[in-house]
Amino acid sequence: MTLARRFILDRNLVHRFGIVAVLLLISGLLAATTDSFATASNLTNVARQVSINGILAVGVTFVLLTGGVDLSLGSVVALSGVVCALFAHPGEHALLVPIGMGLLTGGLCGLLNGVLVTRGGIAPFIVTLGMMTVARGLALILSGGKPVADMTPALTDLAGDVGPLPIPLLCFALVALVSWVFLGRFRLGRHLYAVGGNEPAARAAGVSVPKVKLFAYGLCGLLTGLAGVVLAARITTGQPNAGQAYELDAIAAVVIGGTSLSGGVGGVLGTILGVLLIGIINNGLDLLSVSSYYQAVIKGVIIVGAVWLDRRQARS
Amino acid sequence: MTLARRFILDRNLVHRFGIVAVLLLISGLLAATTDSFATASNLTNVARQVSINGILAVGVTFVLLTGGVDLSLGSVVALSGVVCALFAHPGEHALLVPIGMGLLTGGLCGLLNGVLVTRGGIAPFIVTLGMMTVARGLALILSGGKPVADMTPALTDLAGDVGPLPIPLLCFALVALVSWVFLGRFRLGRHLYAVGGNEPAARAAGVSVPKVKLFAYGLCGLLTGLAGVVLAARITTGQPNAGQAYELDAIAAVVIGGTSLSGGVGGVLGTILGVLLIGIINNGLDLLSVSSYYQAVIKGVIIVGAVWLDRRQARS
Amino acid sequence: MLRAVQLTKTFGGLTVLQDVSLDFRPGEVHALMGENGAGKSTLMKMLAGLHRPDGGEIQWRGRTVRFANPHDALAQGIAMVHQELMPIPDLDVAENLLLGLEPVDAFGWVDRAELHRQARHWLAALDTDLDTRQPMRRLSVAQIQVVEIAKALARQADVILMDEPTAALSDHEVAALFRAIDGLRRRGVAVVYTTHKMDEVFRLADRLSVLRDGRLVHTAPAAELTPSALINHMVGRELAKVFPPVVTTPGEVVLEVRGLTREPAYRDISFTLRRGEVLGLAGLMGAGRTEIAEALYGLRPATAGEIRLRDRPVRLLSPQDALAAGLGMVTEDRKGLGIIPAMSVQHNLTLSALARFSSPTGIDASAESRATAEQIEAYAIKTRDPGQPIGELSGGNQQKVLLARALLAGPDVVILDEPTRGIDIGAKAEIYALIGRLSAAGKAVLLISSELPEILALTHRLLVLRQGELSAELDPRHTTQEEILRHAMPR
Amino acid sequence: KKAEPRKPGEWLVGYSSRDQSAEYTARLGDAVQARAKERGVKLVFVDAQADAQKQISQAENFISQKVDVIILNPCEVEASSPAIDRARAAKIPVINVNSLTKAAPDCYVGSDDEQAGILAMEAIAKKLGGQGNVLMIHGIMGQSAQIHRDAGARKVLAKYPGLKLLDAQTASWDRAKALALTENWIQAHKGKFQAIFAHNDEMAMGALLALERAGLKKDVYVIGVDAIAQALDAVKAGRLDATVFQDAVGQGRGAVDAAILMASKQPFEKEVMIPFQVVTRENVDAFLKK
Ligand SMILES: Nc1ncnc2c1ncn2[C@@H]1O[C@H](COP(=O)(O)OP(=O)(O)OP(=O)(O)O)[C@@H](O)[C@H]1O
Ligand SMILES: Nc1ncnc2c1ncn2[C@@H]1O[C@H](COP(=O)(O)OP(=O)(O)OP(=O)(O)O)[C@@H](O)[C@H]1O
Ligand SMILES: [Mg+2]
Ligand SMILES: [Mg+2]
Repeated sequence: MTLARRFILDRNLVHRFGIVAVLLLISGLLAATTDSFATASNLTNVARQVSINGILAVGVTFVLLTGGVDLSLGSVVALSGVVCALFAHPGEHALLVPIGMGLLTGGLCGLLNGVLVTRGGIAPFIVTLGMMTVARGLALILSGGKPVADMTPALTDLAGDVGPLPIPLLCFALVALVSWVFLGRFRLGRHLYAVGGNEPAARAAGVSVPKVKLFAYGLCGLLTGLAGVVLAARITTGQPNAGQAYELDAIAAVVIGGTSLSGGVGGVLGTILGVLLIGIINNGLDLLSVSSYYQAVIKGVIIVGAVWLDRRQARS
Repeated sequence: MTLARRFILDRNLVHRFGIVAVLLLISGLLAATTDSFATASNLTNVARQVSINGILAVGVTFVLLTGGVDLSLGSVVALSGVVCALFAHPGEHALLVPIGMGLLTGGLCGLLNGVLVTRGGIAPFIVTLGMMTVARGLALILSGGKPVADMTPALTDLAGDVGPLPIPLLCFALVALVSWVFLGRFRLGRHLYAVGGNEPAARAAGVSVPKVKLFAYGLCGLLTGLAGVVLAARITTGQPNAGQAYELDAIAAVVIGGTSLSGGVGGVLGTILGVLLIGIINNGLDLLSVSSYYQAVIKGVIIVGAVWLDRRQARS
Repeated sequence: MLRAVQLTKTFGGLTVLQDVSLDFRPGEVHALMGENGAGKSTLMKMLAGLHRPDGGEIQWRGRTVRFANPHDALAQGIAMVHQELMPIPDLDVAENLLLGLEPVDAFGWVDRAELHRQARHWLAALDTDLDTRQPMRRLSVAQIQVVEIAKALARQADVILMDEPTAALSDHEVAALFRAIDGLRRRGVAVVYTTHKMDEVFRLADRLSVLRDGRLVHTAPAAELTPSALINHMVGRELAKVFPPVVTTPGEVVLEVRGLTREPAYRDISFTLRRGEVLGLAGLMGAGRTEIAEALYGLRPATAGEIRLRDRPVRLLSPQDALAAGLGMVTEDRKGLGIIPAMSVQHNLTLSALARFSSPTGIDASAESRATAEQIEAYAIKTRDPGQPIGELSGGNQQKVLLARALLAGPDVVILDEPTRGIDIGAKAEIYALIGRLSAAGKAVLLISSELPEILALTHRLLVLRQGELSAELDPRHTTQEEILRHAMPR
Repeated sequence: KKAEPRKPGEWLVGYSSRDQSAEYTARLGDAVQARAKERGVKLVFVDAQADAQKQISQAENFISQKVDVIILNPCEVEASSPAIDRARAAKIPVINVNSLTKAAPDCYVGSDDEQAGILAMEAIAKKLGGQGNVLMIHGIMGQSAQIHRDAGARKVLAKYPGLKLLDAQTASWDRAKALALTENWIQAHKGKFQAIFAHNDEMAMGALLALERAGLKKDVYVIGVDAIAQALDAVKAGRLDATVFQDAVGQGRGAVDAAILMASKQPFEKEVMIPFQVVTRENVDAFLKK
């Protein structure tokens, strides 16, 4: 019942069917044209590959809902990864230290973004663009421009599986579930929509706009840090130049999922669909061994086409 | 007189002084700390180096004023450059053919963006993100993934100087001047502000919103094509992987200049200031041979700081 | 000359207008009446090309026309003053007023001097004098409304549709507007007019048409209708006496204001407000009423002066502080400072009182929807379901939701800034009754209204504001509209 | 720091790095800086961040800074050429380090990227006995290193009819992308491929991880280019089969030394070739010392 109501109140789900259709269509095509797509091992594979973008996308959903944007995702992923790796040399610290430091780094970057946006009154685009270059620079400085290697297996194993399920996927799933419940069921979540929907009105209704925004950017940063840790574990190094343009894939996933860039509309469920769509396209095109050149073209066309279909039937 | 009035009417200039201050401050510092910054030859360098970003920034100003965004600048620069180069082999075509084809390519990409945004009703972010990957793919396909070399000197000379002035600078200056007059003095220009400021209101007042947007994206594309041609001339090749992330520098320049990403506020004068600020930072940090890692950090901090100062005294 | 034939419109399965046929004649002021949500705006929007009819057709000078967008309608000579204000905040007044009509010189350049000259001309026609060079965002709601009307006049259309044009105006501008309308009538312009103010209808209208629940229930020459008959058609029942008697006697002081100042809007404002008391604040547009209210509610804090609640000085720097201190407000600017359009009616309604439904385990969804259902019932809010985006509701129904929001938070002091703006008389009666109940319940009410009869009937005491200064305190039982205006007029 | 008048013997040299955020070129940059310090040369060190346009700008800046010699670590073959033309027009000698440009510099210190491709593919051919299926992971498409390493590899493939290129995709020099790409290849071509050639070690490490996690490493020969520290360790540990060493330190020293000869108008070699070498478990220790 509550679940049902949540679905209804999650305004964007009502017209996410367009994306679902495209998703099913493409999956069907891939299952038909390749003998490897529909295999369990490949689906685990896809799951593993979407996890990082998934965590980022859920995080940035909060920011986009307030009507903001975060371009610093990719660089902060790299920075958190490097920091994590620096503390992850075997036998130096307990496993929690590198993880904690990675999350902390991300969280602090996010909070700083939030402070500059709320107290400083600077456009999120500029703030996070600045953070994008600053974080990248810091990652390069801390790592001396070279990958930070020699990470303890205890950490790199976190990229592995428990039973059939990849641990990164579990992180993504957990993050998504919690965020979904939070946005739908909690006061602060509701306030996020209010701020994004009409900021002055939200303020007039007694919502503390700065608090809400600070929370959104901080949480987004924290999740970016998590993504950084997961990435470092996955590639067993802290790469100062990792995560290039990750923000674009993440934001694309969110917008494909029906969250409006002007804020106030959308939610996590749509974001998950967007993440899956992008992940399946990437996986499928590789399976079909389409030339990299054409991959770019096809990917672009599918994404725009999907959103177009979706919006069209949303209107009708 | 008219000039004076323009300055007053260019709403954003009234509070662009923050940026001007930062600009003067930094220039002063550089003149004091290096013996090469304040030289004629170096200032010509700066002028030459800001031209391409300048042309892009002016173009995207139109789009941002309508409340849209264009992420495809960088890829379209590459695509137009490649197309231009393909027609620029010595003795094949008249000089105007490669130039025309470059502009045409950019213009078409822009128009397509516009059509998808207006007719398709798709978020500009998604449309232009799609165009970003599609154009990149096309550039690689057309060039076979290899730089298109062997361009006629007649064209590459266009990157040179006439008298003391670099030709790219002249292009930028001309584009900026025309755009400035257009935005301030022509109906279509004013309607751009109306659409960006309150779209339903503009529509209700009988402004043809699709026409206005189509114009903005088309013009932006055309100027992107121009930037592509200038770049190809400058690097004497059509480089399929050129222009990476150029859109960010361009949009940053515009926003630094006080144009709001939500549209309706801003203008070309501010954009020029933004372009100069970014250009001088890049040039200065290289002159001081600051490590590129720290450059990233410093650049980010200066940009955010400048905007912060600017907005602060704008509020007071 | 303009004829609506069997017009029908449905939104999301809900039919909001059904088989409405009307014709509008040159030189005739045709008043559209009806309760909130009756379909008046929808009908006008179809005539103005904002909505496409789902059934029926529009005939213009005998020919059937289809308007793809307002541009087409304007081209045919049909202009509209919209119920919701639509300023373009960062363009100046003149550019807003003449948007799409900018005078251009030989080179196609906009002729600024001419632009501002024309703008001043049209504003003068409404007996208003504004600096046409200031950006629209600086204007008060009332001033924006005037510009919107001038905008329509400037179109020099053959048909002008006016959707509650006086909602935000005070008497001075209203009078000017009426003179302008008489002028239009003489020039053979067809005027379609919507309002919830009875007196206006009978002052203006040649013909009256009444919509109820999307159907045309009556149309006749104004002369043939009495106010009570009209109300009858609108509401479908006899209305009880509109104004409830002022019964309660005020208790001890809850709110005390001393020397409140915020140049240039207002200065040295001092007054007290007692438990159970309804205090009126009257004044002309731009007198500073809203700004005082906004200062009390923490929206735009004053620069000097003291606010005391229950004998304790309080610093109210944000609406949050105000709500926490037991102060609630319904703002005058419904669209800008009121609704959150994309949010559902339920979420809008409970926004200020969410804390009450929240627990560590989250919001109690069932309690929330129960409360919402009650409020929708209590205020007779017309909505498809609590999940409908409030932006889709009719203006009046949006206003009711906002009232419910403010009161659901359970404040002791309630500030109502133009609470009945754009509300039908049925609902007005409800709100008047509500104000009565509030004071009976011991709440203190500060009522700002430009409708003097309302203020006179509902308040215990009456403050008059002139250009940001208190010019008089009057006893509503022994004063007249004329006296109020005398104190309000700038001198 | 108001630049003091240049003392004779203390030369001012401009160095434009292709991309300091890529490990190999970063190490090259370090070598240049180290050598410049040793020889007491003042260095203006800038980073083109893989943008040829920026690199030309930096050459222009060097000219207005009146450097004595320019050392260019070119981004692109053609696109970086104008930088050289500008410098020569300003009568400033130019040294190319690490890769070539269309416009001939006064001196070239480095190696031929095509060689890297040839060596790597030859090693694969040798290992597979000229029979088998190969996968190739490209760098960023259109960049000179990617183009030439690809060209070299294909030359060798042409020589061995038995050697088939199953698929080639880009991973943009990026380890994570190469990892995902290889994971997908494992799904698509499981058991059908015997070797992977990655255009750099970063991507080779990514491929390696994917194979190891799928338990397929033993069936697949993996080789990269650059011999970055981690790759050498992996070779030493017997995880990575081989990498193609290019000598960052050698190139850096060579370039600076040549610059000093030029600046002091002494004779210098027009071309200092520092050849690539294949690093395998056998000879890895020699390289680990460097
Ligand atoms: N865009 C929309 N989507 C869905 N429903 C709508 C939309 N616009 C109006 N409605 C519904 O149509 C009905 C009529 O609305 P309308 O605005 O015409 O009423 P009205 O007569 O103007 O009321 P008021 O006097 O309050 O302005 C209302 O029930 C409203 O909820
Ligand atoms: N957002 C604003 N920015 C600047 N000035 C404003 C703003 N809102 C109102 N003002 C100015 O403050 C003065 C008081 O405006 P206010 O809206 O309080 O008048 P009012 O008495 O409430 O009349 P009404 O509510 O009928 O418009 C007016 O001169 C108005 O122009
Ligand atoms: Mg209405
Ligand atoms: Mg008011």
